[in-house]
Amino acid sequence: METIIFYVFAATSVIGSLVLVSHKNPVASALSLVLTLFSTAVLFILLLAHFIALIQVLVYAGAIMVLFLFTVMFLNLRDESLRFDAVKVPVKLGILSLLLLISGYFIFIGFKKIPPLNTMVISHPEPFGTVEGVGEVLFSDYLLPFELTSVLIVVAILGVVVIAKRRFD
Amino acid sequence: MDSIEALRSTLLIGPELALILTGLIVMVIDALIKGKAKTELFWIALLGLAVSFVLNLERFHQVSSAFAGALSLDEFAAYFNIIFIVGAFLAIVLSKDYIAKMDLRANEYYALLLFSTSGMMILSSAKEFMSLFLGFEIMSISVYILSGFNRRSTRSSEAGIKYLVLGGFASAILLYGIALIYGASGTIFLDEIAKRFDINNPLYLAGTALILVAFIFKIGAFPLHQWVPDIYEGAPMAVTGFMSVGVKAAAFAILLRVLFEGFSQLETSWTQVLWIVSVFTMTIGNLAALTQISIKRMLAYSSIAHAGYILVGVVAAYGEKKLGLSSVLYYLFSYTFMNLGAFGVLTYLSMKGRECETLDDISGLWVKKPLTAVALGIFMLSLAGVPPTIGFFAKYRVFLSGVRAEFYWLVVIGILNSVLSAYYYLRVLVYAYMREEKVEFPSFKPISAVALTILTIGTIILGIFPFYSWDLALKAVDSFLLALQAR
Amino acid sequence: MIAWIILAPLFGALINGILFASGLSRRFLGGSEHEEKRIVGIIGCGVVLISALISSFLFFKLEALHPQQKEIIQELYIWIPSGDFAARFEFLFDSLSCVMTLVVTWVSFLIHVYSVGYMQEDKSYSRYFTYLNIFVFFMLVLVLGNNFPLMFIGWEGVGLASYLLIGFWYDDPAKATAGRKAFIVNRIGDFGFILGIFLIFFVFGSVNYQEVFKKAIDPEFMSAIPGVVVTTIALLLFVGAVGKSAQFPLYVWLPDAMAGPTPVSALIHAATMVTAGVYMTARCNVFYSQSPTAQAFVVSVAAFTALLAATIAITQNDIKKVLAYSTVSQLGYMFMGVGCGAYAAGMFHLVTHAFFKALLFLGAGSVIHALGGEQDIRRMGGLRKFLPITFITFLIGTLAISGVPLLSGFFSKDEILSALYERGYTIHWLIGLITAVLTAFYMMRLYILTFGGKTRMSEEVKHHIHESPYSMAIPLLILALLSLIGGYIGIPAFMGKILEIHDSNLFEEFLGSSIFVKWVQPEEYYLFGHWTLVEFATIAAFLGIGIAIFMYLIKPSLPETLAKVPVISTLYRGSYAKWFVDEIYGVAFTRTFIVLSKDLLWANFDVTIIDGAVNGVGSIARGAATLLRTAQAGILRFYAALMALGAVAILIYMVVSARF
Amino acid sequence: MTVTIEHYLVLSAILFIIGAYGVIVRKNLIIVLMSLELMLNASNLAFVAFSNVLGDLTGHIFVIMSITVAAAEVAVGLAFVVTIYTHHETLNIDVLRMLKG
Repeated sequence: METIIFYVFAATSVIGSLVLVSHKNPVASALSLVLTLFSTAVLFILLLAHFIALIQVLVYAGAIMVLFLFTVMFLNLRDESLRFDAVKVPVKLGILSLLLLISGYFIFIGFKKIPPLNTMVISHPEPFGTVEGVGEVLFSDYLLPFELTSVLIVVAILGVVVIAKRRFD
Repeated sequence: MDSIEALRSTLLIGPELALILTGLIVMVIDALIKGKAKTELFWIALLGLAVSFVLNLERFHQVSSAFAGALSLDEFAAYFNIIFIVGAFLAIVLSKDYIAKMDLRANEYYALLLFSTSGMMILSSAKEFMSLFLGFEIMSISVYILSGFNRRSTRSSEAGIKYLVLGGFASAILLYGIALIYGASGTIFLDEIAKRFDINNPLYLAGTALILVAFIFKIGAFPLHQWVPDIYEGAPMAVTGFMSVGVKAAAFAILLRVLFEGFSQLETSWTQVLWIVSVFTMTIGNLAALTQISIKRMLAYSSIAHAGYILVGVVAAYGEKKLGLSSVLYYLFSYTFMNLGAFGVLTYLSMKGRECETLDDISGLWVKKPLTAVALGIFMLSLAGVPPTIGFFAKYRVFLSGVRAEFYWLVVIGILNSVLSAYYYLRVLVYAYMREEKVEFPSFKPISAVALTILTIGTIILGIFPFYSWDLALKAVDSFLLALQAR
Repeated sequence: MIAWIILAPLFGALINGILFASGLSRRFLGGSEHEEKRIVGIIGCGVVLISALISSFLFFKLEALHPQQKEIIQELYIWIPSGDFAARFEFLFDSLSCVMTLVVTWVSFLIHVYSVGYMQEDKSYSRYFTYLNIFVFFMLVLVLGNNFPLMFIGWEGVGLASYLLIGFWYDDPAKATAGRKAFIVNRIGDFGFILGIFLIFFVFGSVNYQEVFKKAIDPEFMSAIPGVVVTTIALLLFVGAVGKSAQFPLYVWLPDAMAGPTPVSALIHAATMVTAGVYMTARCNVFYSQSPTAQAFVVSVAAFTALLAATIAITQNDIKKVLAYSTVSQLGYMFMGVGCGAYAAGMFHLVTHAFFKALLFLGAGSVIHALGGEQDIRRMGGLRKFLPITFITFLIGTLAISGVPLLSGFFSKDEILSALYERGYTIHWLIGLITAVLTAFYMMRLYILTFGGKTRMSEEVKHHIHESPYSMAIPLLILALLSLIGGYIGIPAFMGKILEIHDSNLFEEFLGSSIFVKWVQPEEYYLFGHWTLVEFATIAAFLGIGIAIFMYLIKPSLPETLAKVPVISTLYRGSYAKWFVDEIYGVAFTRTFIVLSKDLLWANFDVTIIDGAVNGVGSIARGAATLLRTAQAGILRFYAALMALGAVAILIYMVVSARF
Repeated sequence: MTVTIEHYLVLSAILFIIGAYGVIVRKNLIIVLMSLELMLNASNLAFVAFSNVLGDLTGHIFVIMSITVAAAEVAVGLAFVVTIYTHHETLNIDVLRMLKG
């Protein structure tokens, strides 16, 4: 069962990402990114990361995607301003195959020697991956990173205010 | 980690907190006070940096670690923090008049500079990948924003988005590398990683390589150097100055920390990589700088070349740990003075709405503003490595450590490169001293002048009396090596 | 104490530079231009006077010391303490540097005073004094430094100051070119010099004088070092001296350097800086004394230079050009002296030359000043009536340089010539004698054409003519006095004995503690004795003077008649054209550079100093730079692609290098 | 055939590569930013997969952090997109060629 779910959602995520990088229309790309992120969230659940899956859907697929779509709408992008000639197809294929070849090198030759953590764990003791478990670790061992994210968010807010405020004052 | 430990740790990161709090205060006061010119914010920002500086000095007396080993508050980090704080302080002082001239929003500018500095400080002491990654991002995102700060300027916006996209690319590579290392070792703490490191596990190799790539991007070295000239040229002048010293130093800090503390087992391997990287970085930076008309862009290429010289020190650490590392630290310290100074002069000479950028913009400087011309001359000579400036001593140290570690070819290439570089630095002086005046120069500005005076005197005095800063670097490296041996 | 000798001019330069040359004082303190010039002048001269007084004081202190330990060392500051290459700011005041310091400071002081009058009307008055003080500072660093790096700093510093002062009136492109020429030619010499220093460091493991020289006279240590190494060191150092002290083939910059203000020519290009090479050779006497090959080479180059420059000087018409070639020629004498091992004789000539050549240049400056910038002696003549003080002092200088007995030049030149003869350099001695005839001839010719005979000036110039102010006249008088009596500090032993003044050569005795290898006169039979040699020199001087008087005063039509004789006219034209040396260099080097740079490489940039220097590597560099610029096209996607490529390359390298 | 860690790693590597490919070939600025998100997401997958195998929650925390970072980057990036659009009236990144040489 897990195997089938894995392959199905792995396939959708790859398809989604391929659509994302090849479709002309950014709205379609955004939606296919949602597809990929959603499939990844399912895989997270498969990996017993329930809380992360939740965040993935809420924050990533929800908030960030909305931001993308909002920008597209906000700028009122018309079709012609979105359709530029992309790179020629052979070049594209060349780049993609080169990159895949390289990753293939690592996948098939390199990863063969990974020491014995081959199979996935189907179940872990209870708090693993739940809000409780993640929260426990987050607020004890990783308190500092957690606090630092607040600074990061402040920086981002500041940046958006500075850069995108409507009028040039 | 219990709450007492959390409290203790929070108290220990006073210098970082001081900056973050000052940044927040600047934002709040900005919101509360109406009106446009808010000079108070300038002084508050400086005060915050001063407090942070003083608190940071305490770390030279007492080495500690905070947040269950996530941060190592040692002398090594403290030394880098001095570089960041001094850099940020002088950048803010230099920026005040510039902001007014370019009509930018001062408050956000100061706050972002402070946040960025706090990110660098986290970075310099991080011993765990999560804090490291966040420090890295706080610094980077602040700097992306600062690069595109002048949004009326097409060039500034272009620099901002280019930096963001390429930087984001590098961050993704870093994150993937960290993931691989985490997967292989099961931990994100550098000490633990070093203990569990297994050369035969390809995950470690790939992870190390990817993390190294991200750092090479941040220091602006070959083959990931191409963003440097574009972003340096487009960013507001004062930001470029800060970026060229602060971000570079922070990237080197974390490069050293991660490579030596985490991946020391692969030392032979990454030393080889850095050897090649260093050679190409120096050569490409210098060659490209030769034909530049824009001083700003020329300095950008020169900063690539300087990254190459600094890498000589990192490579030399293969044979001569102490000498090599301290020469790196010292070089970054001296680079802060001379490069910030060079950009400072250009910032100072910028007119309302128009930056002082090309060689023609400074021709005839000697006749109109002789003292500024002298300052520019000193910075250029220092960058070229002419004694008795600080730049000479730094280069001398780096190359000496290279010789001691028996990387003769690298040193020969480095020296040839620095001879080559003299050409374009001196060309600036030819224009400043021997050409007819072509443009107007701005009037005297006391605050910027103070900053330039500090930088000029620093460049000369620290060059003539290099020991105090050199001893400090030795001390910092000692603490770093001690921690390495203690494992 | 020693440090203050050096620091005083530095402070002077800083005050004058920061306060006045920058225009700060005018902006903030106000004050008229006249007042400002006075203050600048007082500071500029005052600091040099302080140096001069301190060095005189130290001279007496040094005299009181034991003859074997005549040295005072002051360590000011250690710059780079750790490592083998300990760079110490340490100053040495021994007999050799004492002589140099006294000459440099006192002559500088006189020329500073002279400049107050000479430069009075110049708009860059304070800049001039700043540069002059900087020059004195670096010259003193060169002279007083106790190690080779310090000497090199001074060496480069005086070069810089000289370059700035030659191009002082940089509005005039010809003058800027002269500065550039000096700069480039000197770089060639410096290259040899710095290689020499590296070799010394490599062989002796130190750059400190005491340590190096101690090892170099230690027979045990030296037995392990092949003789060719010492010769190489000596020759490399000499290459540096050839550049700085204008010897063949690098002398070409010095005549052009006359583009600077005349007091600068007097100070830098006659009395002090150009003698740095002589000082350096004397300082490194250990190496030369141990390498006969190097000695023979130095003496030969020097003799050739002396003769060549003298043959050029006899036909020049520019008053400063004649003096410039005369300087080159006299420097040849000095090198003949130090080259053959008679270090004291060479140094002695350096001292007397500083007096009379400074005097001659200042006199020439006085003439030029009086005539409103005229430098061509064909348009002078009969000036003795108009400029009495200049006339008298110039005459003294002329006689002194010609070697007329009992004047300073007589003693020093004779000292060198007899040293050459006694040490077996007979041919060089003969060349020296011929040069002495030529020297007397061209100096007398210069003197007669300028001051004697009828005036050939235009009425307008004659109307404006005036004797120089006191500030210029007094230094002339003092220098004239020194040229008269300066030679008595070094009366040769054989004369001293007969005249019952002193048993030995005082000057030589004083320098003794700095000369490590003593020369013992072999008890051979010489064809000529001391007195005979003196007679030869005297005859040479009077012969030259006599010919000049005959040709230009008694029979003024003779030169024109002679010019019609074919052989002589060819020689005349060759000499007048400076034997086409500049043209040959121009074709061989400069033209090649210019063609390369104009047509191929630097098409868009005008040729600046540095352009000229790097044009050799320029083509490769420029090609590479163009390639890099193409890669830097500003396209974001392209950057990202290259980043990915770079990342992959590093990844593969890491994995491969770690696995295999 | 059970699912192993390699499966997840291969998937994550593929997603990462596709993201990198998007950054390299796409000209639309918004899609470039989305491709960056994809790369970060690929790393997240690797983290969670490793976390599962190791039985360690650090990976999960890291994912939270990386999502925050992604959000911040995207927010700033989109702000730049707005500015760029007002300057150039297009989102074609190839027009950003003022800075070069």
